[in-house]
Amino acid sequence: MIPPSPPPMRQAGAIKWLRENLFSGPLNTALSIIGIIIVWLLVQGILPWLSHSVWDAQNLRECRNIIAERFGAGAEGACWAMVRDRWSQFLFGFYPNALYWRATLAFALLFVALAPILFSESLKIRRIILIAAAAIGVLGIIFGHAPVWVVVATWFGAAVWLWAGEFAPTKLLWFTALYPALAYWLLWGGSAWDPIMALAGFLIGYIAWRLLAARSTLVAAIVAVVLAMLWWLYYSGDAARDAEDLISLSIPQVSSRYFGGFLLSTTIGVAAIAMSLPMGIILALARRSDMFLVRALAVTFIEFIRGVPLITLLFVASLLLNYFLPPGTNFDIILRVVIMVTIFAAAYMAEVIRGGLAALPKGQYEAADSLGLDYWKAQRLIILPQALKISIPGIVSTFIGVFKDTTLVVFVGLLDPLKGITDAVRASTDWKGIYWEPYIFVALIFFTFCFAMSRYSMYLERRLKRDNH
Amino acid sequence: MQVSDEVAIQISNMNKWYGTFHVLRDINLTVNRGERIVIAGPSGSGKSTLIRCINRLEDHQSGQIIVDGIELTSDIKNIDKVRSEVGMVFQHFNLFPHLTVLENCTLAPIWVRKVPKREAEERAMHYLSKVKIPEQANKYPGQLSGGQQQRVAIARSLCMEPRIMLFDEPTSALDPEMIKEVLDTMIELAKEGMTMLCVTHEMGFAQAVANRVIFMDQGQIVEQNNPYDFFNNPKSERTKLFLSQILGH
Amino acid sequence: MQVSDEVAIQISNMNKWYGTFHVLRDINLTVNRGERIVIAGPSGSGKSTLIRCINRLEDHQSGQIIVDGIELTSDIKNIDKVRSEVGMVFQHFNLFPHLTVLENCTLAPIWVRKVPKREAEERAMHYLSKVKIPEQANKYPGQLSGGQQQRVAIARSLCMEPRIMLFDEPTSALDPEMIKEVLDTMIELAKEGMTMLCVTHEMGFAQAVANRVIFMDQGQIVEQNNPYDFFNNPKSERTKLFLSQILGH
Amino acid sequence: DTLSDVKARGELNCGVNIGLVGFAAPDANGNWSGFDIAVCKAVAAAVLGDASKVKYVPTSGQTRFTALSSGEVDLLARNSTWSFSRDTDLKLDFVAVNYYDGQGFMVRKDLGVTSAKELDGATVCIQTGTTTELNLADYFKANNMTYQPVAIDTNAEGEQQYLAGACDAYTTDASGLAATRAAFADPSNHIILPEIISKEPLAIAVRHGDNNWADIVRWTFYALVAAEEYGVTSANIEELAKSSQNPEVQRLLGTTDDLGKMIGLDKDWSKRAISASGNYGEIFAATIGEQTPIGLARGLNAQWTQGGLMYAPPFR
Amino acid sequence: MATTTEMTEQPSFRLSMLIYDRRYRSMTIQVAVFILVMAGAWWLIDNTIQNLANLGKDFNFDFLWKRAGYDIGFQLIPYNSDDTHFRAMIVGLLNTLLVAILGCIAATAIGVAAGVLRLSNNWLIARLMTVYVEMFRNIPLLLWILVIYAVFTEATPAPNAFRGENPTAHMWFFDSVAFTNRYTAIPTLAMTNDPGNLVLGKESISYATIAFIVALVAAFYIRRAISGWATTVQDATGDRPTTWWMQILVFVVPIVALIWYFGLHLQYPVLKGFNFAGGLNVPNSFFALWLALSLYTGAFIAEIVRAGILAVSRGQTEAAFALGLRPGRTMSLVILPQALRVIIPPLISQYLNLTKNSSLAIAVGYLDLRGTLGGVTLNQTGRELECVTLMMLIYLLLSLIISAGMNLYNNRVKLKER
Ligand SMILES: Nc1ncnc2c1ncn2[C@@H]1O[C@H](COP(=O)(O)OP(=O)(O)OP(=O)(O)O)[C@@H](O)[C@H]1O
Ligand SMILES: Nc1ncnc2c1ncn2[C@@H]1O[C@H](COP(=O)(O)OP(=O)(O)OP(=O)(O)O)[C@@H](O)[C@H]1O
Ligand SMILES: [Mg+2]
Ligand SMILES: [Mg+2]
Repeated sequence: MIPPSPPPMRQAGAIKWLRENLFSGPLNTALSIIGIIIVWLLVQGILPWLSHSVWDAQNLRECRNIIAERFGAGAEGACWAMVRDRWSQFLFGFYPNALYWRATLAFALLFVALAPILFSESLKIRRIILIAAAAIGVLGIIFGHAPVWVVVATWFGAAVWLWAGEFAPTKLLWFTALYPALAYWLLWGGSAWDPIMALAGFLIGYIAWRLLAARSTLVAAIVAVVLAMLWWLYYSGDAARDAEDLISLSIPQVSSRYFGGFLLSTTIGVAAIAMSLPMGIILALARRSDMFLVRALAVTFIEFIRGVPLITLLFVASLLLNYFLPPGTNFDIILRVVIMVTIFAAAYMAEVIRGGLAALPKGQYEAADSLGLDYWKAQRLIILPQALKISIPGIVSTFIGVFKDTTLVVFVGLLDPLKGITDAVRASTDWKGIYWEPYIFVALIFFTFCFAMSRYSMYLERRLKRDNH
Repeated sequence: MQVSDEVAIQISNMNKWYGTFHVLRDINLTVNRGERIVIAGPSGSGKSTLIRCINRLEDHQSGQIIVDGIELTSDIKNIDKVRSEVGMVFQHFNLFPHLTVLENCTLAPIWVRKVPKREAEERAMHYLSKVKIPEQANKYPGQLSGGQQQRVAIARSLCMEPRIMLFDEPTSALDPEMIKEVLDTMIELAKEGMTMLCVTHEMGFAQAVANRVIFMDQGQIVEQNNPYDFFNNPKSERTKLFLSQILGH
Repeated sequence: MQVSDEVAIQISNMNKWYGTFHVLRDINLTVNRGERIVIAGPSGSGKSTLIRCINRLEDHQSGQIIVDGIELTSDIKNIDKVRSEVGMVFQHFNLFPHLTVLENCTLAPIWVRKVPKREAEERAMHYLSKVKIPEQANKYPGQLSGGQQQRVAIARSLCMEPRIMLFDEPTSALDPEMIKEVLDTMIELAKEGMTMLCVTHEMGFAQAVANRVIFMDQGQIVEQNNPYDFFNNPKSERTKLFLSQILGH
Repeated sequence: DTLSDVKARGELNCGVNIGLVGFAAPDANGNWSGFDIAVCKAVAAAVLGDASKVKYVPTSGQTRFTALSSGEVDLLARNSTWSFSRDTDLKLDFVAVNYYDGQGFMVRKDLGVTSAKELDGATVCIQTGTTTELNLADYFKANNMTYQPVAIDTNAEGEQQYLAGACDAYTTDASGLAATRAAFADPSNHIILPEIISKEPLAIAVRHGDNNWADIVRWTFYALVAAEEYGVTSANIEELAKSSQNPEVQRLLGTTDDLGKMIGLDKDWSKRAISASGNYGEIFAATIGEQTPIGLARGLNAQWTQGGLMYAPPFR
Repeated sequence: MATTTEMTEQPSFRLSMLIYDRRYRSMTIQVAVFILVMAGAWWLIDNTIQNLANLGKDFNFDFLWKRAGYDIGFQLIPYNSDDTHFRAMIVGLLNTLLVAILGCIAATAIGVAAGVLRLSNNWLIARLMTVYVEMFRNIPLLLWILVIYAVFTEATPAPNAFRGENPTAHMWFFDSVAFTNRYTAIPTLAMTNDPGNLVLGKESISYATIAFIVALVAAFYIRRAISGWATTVQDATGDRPTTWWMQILVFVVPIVALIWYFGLHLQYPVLKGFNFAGGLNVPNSFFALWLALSLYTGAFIAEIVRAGILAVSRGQTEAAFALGLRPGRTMSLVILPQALRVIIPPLISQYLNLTKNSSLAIAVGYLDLRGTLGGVTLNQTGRELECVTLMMLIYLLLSLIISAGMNLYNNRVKLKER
C-alpha cells in the first residue's frame, strides 16, 4: 500500500494567497485594482471626518468650535454629541423618561415570546437569545428608572424564563400567547383589566368551541367566533371597568402621540407581523382552496394590496379610513397605521406561506385524509406546522421588509426614527444644520437589526436544508 | 343493496374517469372479511386508482362502492366513517416528518377517535412492538431507514384499529434488504386475519399469503384466481405476458 | 514520452490531492485502443476522480496523463482537443433540461466541431436510433424516464464521435427495470470496438464485456486482471473482501 | 356636537404644525410650545378648565384639513391661510385670523438681489402642498418671469437646501422666513426681500357646521385680543376681575354678565383662557416677538388702536 | 363500455346535504363567503356615502379639469401652472414611469454585475459586493434616498461657483456638462435644418425624432435579419460568418446620415443669470432618486442573480465541459438559459417593487404621480377620496401590466416535465 503523502508545495503563504485570490489573471487583476481604488476613495473621504469625532458638546456650534480647536481650523468632523444628547428620542420618541423601563421590558419580553416559535429547535440559540433578552431587560430596567419591585420582579422573571428555556421550552408558548396583551399593557399603560378582558374573549370562544365541537366543528366555530365578538363589542369594556373599580391594576397611561423613534417602528412592525401571520395563513389557504369564489376573492385581495405602494395604503389609513367607518368613529392613528401595515404584510405573508404549502408533498395531504382527519384538523396538525417551518425564512424577510417600511409612517405625520425624529432634532436651535450624524446613527441601528435577522433566516435555511426530517 | 356481514368491500359496476380518460372500467369486486387480495398489473393499469377509490382519496363517477356496509357517496359523514375503518399504507410512507414516531401513531386515534392520550400511547407502543420497532418510538421519521419508516406507517394505520388495510406498493420504494422486513410484518398481519388489499409486484408475497390474486390491465380486472393457479395456469394471454416479464427479471 | 498508436490512454505516476487529502496515489495505467476496462472499488476509493482526471474535469498535481497522444497539461488547447476526443456519461445524466433531446445531441457538434446543422441532426438521429429512442427526439429530457435519459446522454456523447468513452456509474441512479436498457446499449457499443472505461458495480456487465477489471482502494490501483480471474481468483485480500460483499448482495 | 365630545373626552385634540419654531414645536421632552400652541391652550382652558388637557396632533400640509374634517382634531391652529376655496369647497370654517402674514422671499446677501422682481430665472425652494406654491406661480407669471421650483417636504428640509445653495431663494410666509433666518448661524448674511407677494391671513379653523363650537373658539381667541386691548394680562387678571370698574373688562372677565352661558360654558371661561398663556400681546411677545430669537415686529398684528389689524368685536 | 360521465345514483335532496355533502357543501361555503364579503363591502360603501353626506362633499372627478395653479420642477411634456390637474397628473405619471424604467435598467445592470462578481474568485471584489448587498438590503430605502440626495447637495457646487474670473468650480467633458447642487446641466440637441413638428392637438413631436425612431426600428430589424442569415449559413456550412461589423454599420450609417442631414449638434449649457440655460437641467432629486432606487433594488437583484446561477447544478457545467464546450459558450448556451428561468420571475417582482418604491420621490421633492395627484392636487383641492382612489388604481394598473408580462414570459419558458 502506498501511504498518503502531503501535496507538493508550489508557493507558500501570503504571496500565494494574493496570487490566487487577487491577481490570478488580467481580468482579476484589473478588478482588484478597481476595488482597491474604491476602498481607498471611501476611506479617504470618510476617515478624517470620522476620526475628528466629538462626543461632548451641548450644541452644534460648540461642537464645531471644539473640532476647529482640536484639529485645526477648517477641519471637518462628526458631531456625535448630538447622539449623546438625543439618543433617547431616537429610541423612544417622546415616551416619558420615567417610563423607559416599560418600553425596554416589553422589548426584552418580545424575545422571550419569540423564543419558542423561532428558536425552539436549537438549545444553543435559545440560550443565547434568552440570556441576551434577560440582559436587556435587567439593564433597561435598572437604567430606565424602574421602581424597585419591578427590578426584583424582573430578576425573578429572568431566572424563570432562563429556566423554562432550558427545561420546558414548550411552556414558553403560553407566554407567547399572553405576550400581546402584556406588551400592550406595558406600552400604553392604563388598567391591566382591559387586556385581560380582551383575552377573556378568546377564553370564552375556546370554551364554547370545546363544548360544541363534539357535535359539529362548523357550528362550534361559528358560535365561538360570534360569542367572542359579542363579548368584545358589548361586554369586555364594562367588565374591565367594573373589575378595575374592584381591584385597581393601573399603571400610568401613555398616549400614542408620545410614541416615536424605534419604539414606534418596533411597535408597528411587531404588531403588524404578529397579526398578519394568521391573516396571511387564512389568505394562503383561501388562495389554494378549490372553491372558485373563495380563491378569486383571495387572489383579488392579495394582488390588489401587493399592486399598490405601501405609502398609498398609509394614505388610506390617514385620509380615508375615517370615510369607510361609521360616522363618528375615530381611533388612534397608530392603530390605523398598524391595520394598514398589517393588511400589507398579510398579502406578502400569504404568498410566502403559499410557497410553503406548495412545497409540501401531496402525500402528506393524502396521508392525513386517509387517517380520517378533517380539513381543519389536517391543516392544523399536519400541513401548517410543516408549511410554516419551511416558510420561516420568507416570514423573516417579510418582517425585515415591514420593519424597514415603518419609516414611511413619517408621511402620515408620525415620528419615525429616520425622518420624523431627525427632522425634529434638526428643527431645534441646538442642532440645526446637522446632517449626516442622525442618518448614520439611524442607519446603524436599522442595519444591526435587519442584518441580524437576515443572518438568522439564512441560518434557518441552511438548517432546513440539512435536516430534512 | 343489502350486503352480507361477511362482505368487507363490495364494488359493483364502478367506473372512473380522469377528465376524459377512462381509468377504471366496470370494476366488479367483492372482498370478504379476512380475505387477503393481491392486485398486480402493468404500470398505469389503474391499480393505485382502484385502491384509492376504496377510501375515497379519489371519487368515482358511476357504480357503487360499499365498504363495511357503508356506501361511499359524497356525504362527508360516510367518508369519515369509512376512512376510520380503512387503513392505508403508501408507497412513499408519507409519515409526518415533524412528529415523532409515537406522535405519528397517536395523532389520529386522539383527534379522530378521541382516545385519551395515555391510552393512545399504549396502543401505539403495542403496534410498534408488533412491527418490531418499539425502541424507535421517540425518534423522528427522518432518522429511520426506509424499511423502518414503512413499518411505522403500517403501525400508524393499525393504531386506528381498522377492519381493512390497503397497501399501495408498500415495498417498491425500498432497498432490497429492507423489503423483507416489511413483507414479514405484512405476513404477520395476514396471519392474524386482517382483511387486506395489496398492490404489489412481490410475487413471493402473493404466493405466501394471498387468497386471491387480481390482475388488472387498462383499467379492467382481467383475471382473478388463487395464487397457485394464477402463477401456474394463467388464463389470459395478457397475464401470461406479464408474468413472463416480471418473473424473468 | 512516445506513446505507441495502439495506446489510447497512458497514465504514469499520477498523483492528485484535494487540499491535503491524497485521493489518487501513484496511478499507472495503460489502456489500449479498443480495450474495455471496468473500474470497481469501494465508495470513496477515487474511481470517479480517476475518470474525471482523464478528461481534465479535475487537474492532477503530479505525473502524466496522455490521452490519444496528447498530454494533459493546463494548456487550454490540449484540454479542448482531449475533451472532444473523449466522451463522458455521468451517473446523473446531466442532460440540458432546456433543450430537446435532439438539441442536446447537436449542441456540441455544431458549436465545437462546427458541423452543419442538417448534418449534425442526421448524425444525432443515427445515434439516437442506435440507443433505440429515435422517436423521443423532440421531447424534453424532463419528459423521459431515467433509462431513456441515460441513453440520450450516451447518444449525446457519441454524437461527438469520440474515440474513448468514459462512464461513471451510468446505471446506479436507475430503477432496476431501466438498468437493462442502458447496459444493453453499452454492450452494443463495446461490440463495435469502442475504447471504454467504465466505473460500475454491475458485475454481470463486467463479466460480459470487460477486457480487464481494475480494482481500486484508497486511491490506489490494488489489482487488475481479466474478468474471469478477477472474480474467481482474486489475488489481494482487499479484493476478496469486496467481492464477497457485492456478490453476496 | 364637538363641545360635548371634548368635554366627555376630557381632552382637546388640537391640530398643529409638525415643527415650526415659534409657532409650534416640541422640545426634547415632547412639550409643545409656540404661538399656535397658545391658542390651543386657551381653548382647552376655557372649555375644560385646564390648559394642559390638550392632545397636540402634528399635521403635515397634506393631512391637516383631512384631520379636521374627519374629526381627528377639534380645531386646527396650524398657520393655515384662510382662502375662499378652503372655506367653501373644503367645508372648513375659519373662525378668526390669529396672525396676518404675507408671503415673502429670503435670499443670500451676496446674491446681490434687492427686489423680488430681479429673481427672473432663479431657483426657488418651496414647501409643497401650501398656498405659497400657488402664489409663487401666480407672481412669476404676473411679472412675466420664469423660475425653477425645488419642491421640499418640510421646513427643515427647505432650510438645508437653501443653506447648501440648492436654491437661490426660499419662499414662505414672512413670519416663517423670519423664524428660519433667526435660527441661522449667520442671520446677517441673509435678507428678506421687501416684496410681500400675497395676503396670508393665518386663521384658526374648525369643522363646517358646528356653529356653537366655532363660536367658542372664535370668542376665546377674541378674548385674548380684547384682553390686550383693555390691558388685562395674566399678571393682573385676578386683581382686575375683582377691582376693575371698566364695564368692558367686567363683561369680558365675567364679573358682571355671564357671557359664558351663551356659548355653553361657565362664567370664568375667559379668565381661564387669558390666564393660560396671557393675552394676545403677551403670547406674541413670548413666542415670536422681538425679544425672542424669531424677532418678529407686531406690524399688521398690532392692535387696531396701534395701527394694526387686531380688532376684537365687542363683548356684549 | 360507457364513456359518458353520468351519475347513476341521484338520491333525493335533503337540506342537511348542504352541510354534509361534499358537492353542495362547497357551494354553501362559497355563497356564505360571498354574502359576507358583499355585506362588508356594502357596509364600507354605505359608511362612505353617509360620511360624505355629513361633510357635504360629493364624489366626482370634475376637479381634474380645473386649473392646477402650481408648477412642476421637472416635466417630460409641456406643462405650466395654467394647465389642468389632469395634465399635472399625467406629468407626474410620466415622471414616475421615467424613473421606474430607467431605474429598472440601471438596477438590472448593477444587480447582474454585483451578483456575478459576488461569485467571482477575486477575494476583494467578492467581499466588496457582499458589503454592498448587505448594506443596501438592510437599511431602509428612504434613508438611502435622503443620504444620496444629501451627497448630491453637499458635494457639488452651487451654480454661482462657476461664475467670475476665477470660478471655484468648472464644467466637465469639454465644458459641456455642469454638476451643480441643484441639477446637472447637460447639452441638448439642436438642429440647423429643423424639419418642423408634427402637431397633434396640444402635443407636438419633431419630424426629426420620428425619422430617428424609424431608422432605429428599421436597423433593429435588419440586424435581426443579418443574424438570421448568419444562423442559416451556420446551419448549412457549420461556420458562422463574422457579422459584428455589419451589425454595427446597420445602426451607425443611417444615424450618421440623419445627423448630417438635420445638421444635428449639441447645444451647450451656459451660465445665465442665476442658472445654467441652453442645455437641459436634470434636477438632482431625479438623479438621487434614480440612483437610490437602482442601488437598492440592485442589491436585491444581485442576490437573485447569484441564486439563479447557483441553482444550475454543477453537473451541467461539467457535462458541457466534457462535451468540449468552452467556458464562454457553456455560460451562454447552457448556464444562462437555465439560470434565467430561475431569475426572471423574482426579477420582475423586483421591478414591481421598484415602481412602487418610486413613490418615495416626495422625500426629495421629485414630483411623481404621488407628488402631483396624491400630493399637491390632493392638497389644493381637498379631494382625498378621489385622488387616493385614482392614484391607487393607476399604480395597480402599472403592477398588473408588469405581472401580466411576467406571466407571459413564465409560460413561455417553463421547463417541460413529465
Ligand atoms: N390525477 C390524474 N390525472 C390524470 N390521469 C391520471 C391521474 N392519476 C393517474 N392517472 C392515470 O391513470 C392511469 C392509472 O394510474 P394508476 O396510478 O392507478 O396506475 P397503476 O396501475 O397504479 O400504475 P403504477 O404501477 O405505475 O403505480 C395512468 O395511466 C395514469 O397516467
Ligand atoms: N471536491 C472534493 N474536495 C475534497 N474531497 C473530495 C472532493 N471530491 C471527492 N473528494 C473525496 O475524494 C475521495 C474519492 O472520491 P471519488 O468520488 O473519486 O470516490 P468514488 O470511488 O467515485 O466513490 P463512489 O463509489 O462513492 O462514487 C472521497 O473520499 C471523497 O470524499
Ligand atoms: Mg400505482
Ligand atoms: Mg463516484
